[in-house]
Amino acid sequence: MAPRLTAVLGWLQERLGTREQLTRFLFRRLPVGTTWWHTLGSAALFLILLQTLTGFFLAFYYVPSPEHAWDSLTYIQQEIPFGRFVRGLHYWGASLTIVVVFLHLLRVFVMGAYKYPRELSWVVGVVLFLVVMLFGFTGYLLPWDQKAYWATVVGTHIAGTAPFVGDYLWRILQGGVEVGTRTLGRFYAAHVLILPAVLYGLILVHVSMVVYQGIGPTPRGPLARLRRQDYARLYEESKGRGETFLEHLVRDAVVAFVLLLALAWMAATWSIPMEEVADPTDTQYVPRPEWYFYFLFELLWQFPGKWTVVATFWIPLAGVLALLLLPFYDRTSGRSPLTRPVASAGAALALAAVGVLTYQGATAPAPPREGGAVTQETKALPPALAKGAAVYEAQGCSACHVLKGTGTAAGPDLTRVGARRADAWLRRFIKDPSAVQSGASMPPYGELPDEELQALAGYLAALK
Amino acid sequence: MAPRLTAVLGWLQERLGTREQLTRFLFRRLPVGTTWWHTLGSAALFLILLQTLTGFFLAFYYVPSPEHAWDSLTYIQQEIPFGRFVRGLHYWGASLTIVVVFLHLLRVFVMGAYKYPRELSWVVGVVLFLVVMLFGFTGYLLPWDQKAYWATVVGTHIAGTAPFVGDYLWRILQGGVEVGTRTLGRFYAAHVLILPAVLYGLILVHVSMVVYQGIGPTPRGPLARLRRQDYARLYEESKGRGETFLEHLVRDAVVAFVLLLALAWMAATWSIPMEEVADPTDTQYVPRPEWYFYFLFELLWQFPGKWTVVATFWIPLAGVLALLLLPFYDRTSGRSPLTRPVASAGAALALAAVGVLTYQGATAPAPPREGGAVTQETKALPPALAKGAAVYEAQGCSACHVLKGTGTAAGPDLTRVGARRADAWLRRFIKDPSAVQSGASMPPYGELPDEELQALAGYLAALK
Amino acid sequence: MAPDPSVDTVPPGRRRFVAAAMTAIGAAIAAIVGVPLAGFFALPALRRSERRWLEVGPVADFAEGRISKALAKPLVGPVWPRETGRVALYVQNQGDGKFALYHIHCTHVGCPVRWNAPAGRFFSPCHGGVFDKDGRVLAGPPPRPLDRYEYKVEKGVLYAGRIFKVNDRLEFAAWHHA
Amino acid sequence: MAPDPSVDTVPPGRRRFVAAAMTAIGAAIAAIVGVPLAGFFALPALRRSERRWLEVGPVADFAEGRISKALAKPLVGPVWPRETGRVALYVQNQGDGKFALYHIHCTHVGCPVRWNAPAGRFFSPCHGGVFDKDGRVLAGPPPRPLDRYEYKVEKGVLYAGRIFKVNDRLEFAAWHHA
Repeated sequence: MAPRLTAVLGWLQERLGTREQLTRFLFRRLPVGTTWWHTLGSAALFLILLQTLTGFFLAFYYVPSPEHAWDSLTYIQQEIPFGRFVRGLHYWGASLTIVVVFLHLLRVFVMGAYKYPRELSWVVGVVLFLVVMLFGFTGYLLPWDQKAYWATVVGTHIAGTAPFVGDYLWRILQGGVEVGTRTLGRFYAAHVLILPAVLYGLILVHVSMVVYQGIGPTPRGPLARLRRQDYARLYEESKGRGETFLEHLVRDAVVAFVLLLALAWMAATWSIPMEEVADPTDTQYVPRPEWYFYFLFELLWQFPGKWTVVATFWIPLAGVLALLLLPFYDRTSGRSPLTRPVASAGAALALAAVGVLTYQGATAPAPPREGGAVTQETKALPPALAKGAAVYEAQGCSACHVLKGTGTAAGPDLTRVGARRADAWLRRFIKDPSAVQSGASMPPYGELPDEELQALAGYLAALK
Repeated sequence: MAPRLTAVLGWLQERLGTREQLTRFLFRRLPVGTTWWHTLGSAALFLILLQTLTGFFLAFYYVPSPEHAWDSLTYIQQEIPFGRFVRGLHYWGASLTIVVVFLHLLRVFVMGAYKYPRELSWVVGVVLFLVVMLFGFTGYLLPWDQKAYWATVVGTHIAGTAPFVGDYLWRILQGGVEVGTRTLGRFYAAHVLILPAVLYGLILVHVSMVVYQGIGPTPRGPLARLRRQDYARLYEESKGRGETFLEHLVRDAVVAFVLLLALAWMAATWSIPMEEVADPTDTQYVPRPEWYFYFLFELLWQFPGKWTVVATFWIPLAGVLALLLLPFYDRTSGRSPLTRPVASAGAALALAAVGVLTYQGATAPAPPREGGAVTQETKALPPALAKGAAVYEAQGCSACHVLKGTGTAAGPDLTRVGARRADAWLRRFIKDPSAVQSGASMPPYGELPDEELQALAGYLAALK
Repeated sequence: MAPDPSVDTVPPGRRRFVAAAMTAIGAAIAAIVGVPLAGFFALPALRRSERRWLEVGPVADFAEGRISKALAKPLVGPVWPRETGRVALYVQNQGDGKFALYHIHCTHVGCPVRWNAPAGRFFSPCHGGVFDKDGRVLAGPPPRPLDRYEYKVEKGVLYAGRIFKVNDRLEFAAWHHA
Repeated sequence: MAPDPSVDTVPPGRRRFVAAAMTAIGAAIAAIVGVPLAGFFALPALRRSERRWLEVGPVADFAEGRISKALAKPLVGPVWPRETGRVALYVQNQGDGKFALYHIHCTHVGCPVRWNAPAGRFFSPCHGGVFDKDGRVLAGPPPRPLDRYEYKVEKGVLYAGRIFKVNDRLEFAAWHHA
């Protein structure tokens, strides 16, 4: 080392014990078998720092008021140099952060790192995951386009279904009885001030714990199954043969770099969906949440009417509690996922359910068209069928049925209904569904003129 | 202690060594003679936390755009419950924070606590002081009233006088060639995001150093004058006889409470000056900075013309460097202020200069009226004198002279000029000042009609 | 400068005093700061009577027996934001000077409902909610009929007031917000 | 779980490799993120030609030999903020179709200067700066004459362009911003 540097380090060491601090942090030993999977935590931190940085810069030009939010974002994208790129980093970075934080949680679950002595790290980590989701929820409103506005209307309605406090929660979230100026102000302050303060406070606790307790080891060899009394000794032994944190840091840096490259590529080449400025009076808009809330939106199908609160409140609450309390009710000693089949199976099931719901959300049919809209395809049909198609559109059947990928999947898909049902059956069913099939949930269309009913049934019967 | 609490503490101790952490932080011993003066640091931290909290809440309703900033603040004050009070806490809290941070710096200086081993604490502390001043500078613009706008125009002009980089600095601060939408966006983002991130990062470093090194002792007894080799031993001895941090914390809490009471009283009873919405086209406005920048504004009188940069750049730079580098050039071993007369005298001088300039700023005469404005008092004068008074007003004499407390103090105060100068002398002087008094800086008024000149001189000669 | 392991060196009596003093001062600070901030944050959201009567339009614009979408005029206030946003609602003229004014948000999770005149039904595009012309749930997940506005007619002009919920028999059930 | 005092246990070669790798990756990340962010922040402020010609008003509004304050019309752009703010300036009609357009900010620290017609001087209210009708410094601390705008006359209408500084002989000295 250069003598000048040595002198400076000596000066610092005399005053602040920097040598010991560095040893404790940078040169601390990790257990053997610390893998690339162990970089997910630092990758999440890297992405969070990047979101903070790009967010800081976007805040230089963004204005959080309904009159200017959409305009100022357009201004950023069209007039500010690198505006599209910087917003792209923040926009795609949000999704990537959620993915990486979730994978980190999954890694910790799979390796059993939530167990003794890291129960509190896990609890803080789950809260951090929820905070990151709240960043998504609040950030979502800020562009103040149609998607933002209506997704937030749905989001606050969902919060409003909570038992007892729902109404208050709904109004406090909105800052009043509707999504408006005060909602945007609140969501912005939460997104850029409150949530970051909470996030970084918890990250400080979370990371301090990791530094103090050491990283959770890969559940292999003697560390695959552990009792408390053996733990400290075995972990120290493992550390004796492991590498230092400084060496692991290279892995962290490589992962951060690759993530940044991927993100820069997305920001540079993918365009950001931006819809028209929010219009609270538009009754033709079909709200859809961001992909990471699909599972909740799709879950609503399963719990209609009075049961809605199960999907909007009880299941999410149970999920959060199940995650938070995992280290306290999973008392098995196994760290490897195969040695604790119940927890693993439960998690796999929950994961599969969320995955299926997310997939359903992602592949949902195109939303129904405005009532009465007649497509090119319909116009090309023979007159008799065209009339039936026009009745189908005019009567808003697509509000509950999917036809060739368009509509809402509340009732059966009608794309090939003619192969299943005959003309006469359809006519009787449409007129009075529950008389034909007890328990049918479709409302009766008895008032439909006979002529239209015949055309409609004929059209449907021809769909094969 | 309740057995349940003991169990929880035991659980935590086993995992996170909380007992040792607490010892290191809460039960650490302080040197003897730790005084109420030692609470100023924690008082500053308390006020900063309070500013953060009230700032978070104001951000729920404030909109940082020239169209809405003033409106949204009016809305906060008039329509939001506790709006006046919350804004009052933030507004008066800003001044109080600057006062307390400065007193803390002064305490550290007087007790010689910037010396070995705390040189870096001092450097970080000085940077923190500058950051707090920047909070003042950026926060000042946010109400977007006349005072805010014009003080910022002056502030960015002053930054623009910096050698070499001035022009770039000026434009980057403003976000363009004038104070406008982008300036407000920048200042807001700096005030609520960038500066807080820097502030809390530095506070973390500053406080960690204090916890690690222990608080700077009162320079009494063996600790009044120290050499490095004795320091550690003497400090440990002093700590052996001192109280714990936990006990000192009661003092901190009392001071915080008293400060809060004072602040709440100010917020509840003092009204916040709020002027009309900013008008960049108003040429009658007289800008004045906030009181903590008076010294800079008044200093400008001393350095006219090409020397302006001395007041706007070189003196502030020298002051900052003198503060920052103090522990490195003050190599005396004395900690008591009397044992290092040079440093103490220098500081006293600087303090006196800032004090005098601030006092001058606070007691400056009322700004000149709009040209031609004639007061009630003037109208009551005998016709001959009234004519002279009208000439005085019309010719804008108050732009450079003070008369009965109104005007600008560039030239002599004319309130009693008639006692010093005769009518004839005044006439000759006004016509061509430098012919009468060599080096007079007043521009000649040779083009003034004789009749008006006589009236003016007569009016002035009558002022006794 | 190593940490001094002096936990428990504070006598218990002094420790109790410190704990009591800190608790008292902490509680006082929390109250002085917390109460105004809580009010500042929550009260504007919980205010009961913020929205007064909205002007929907002349009664003559709404044909008897029909349902049509209307945009109520924004309210103008003395300070920023000065204007409330425009409000859309469905107006049903039931004859005899009686009206039903429907909120456009589906009672399920708030998606905007569409009035389909040929079908005589309201459809929600999100989860297949269907309401009849009186706002009753015909199909899908909505837990209750469409919410309604109070209304009044003055000098031939229709005004909309507060929003309320109705039960399955279309009777008043609760205000939309407490 | 006590900290492991294993500084220096990493072999020097490996240490050099780690340092080199971290430096390289760190620099790459800083560049990929830093360059766009720096441009995003600074370029809009440093843009040269943002302000095009401002319409000041018909030439006929400015009497020969007199100085009067004028408000230039805001420029309208395609995106937010759509309108620039109004700009105030002093217009001196020097006769023969010649004009001087003065910036209203004092060249000392930017206070707005007032034109005093009876005295035929501009006064700055802050530190006693006085300028004559051609913008020359007569007294006080201003370091240079009043800044001016480029101008042009088209179809009888006066337009203001970029701002420039003049020296004591009232010759062009520099653009107000580089």
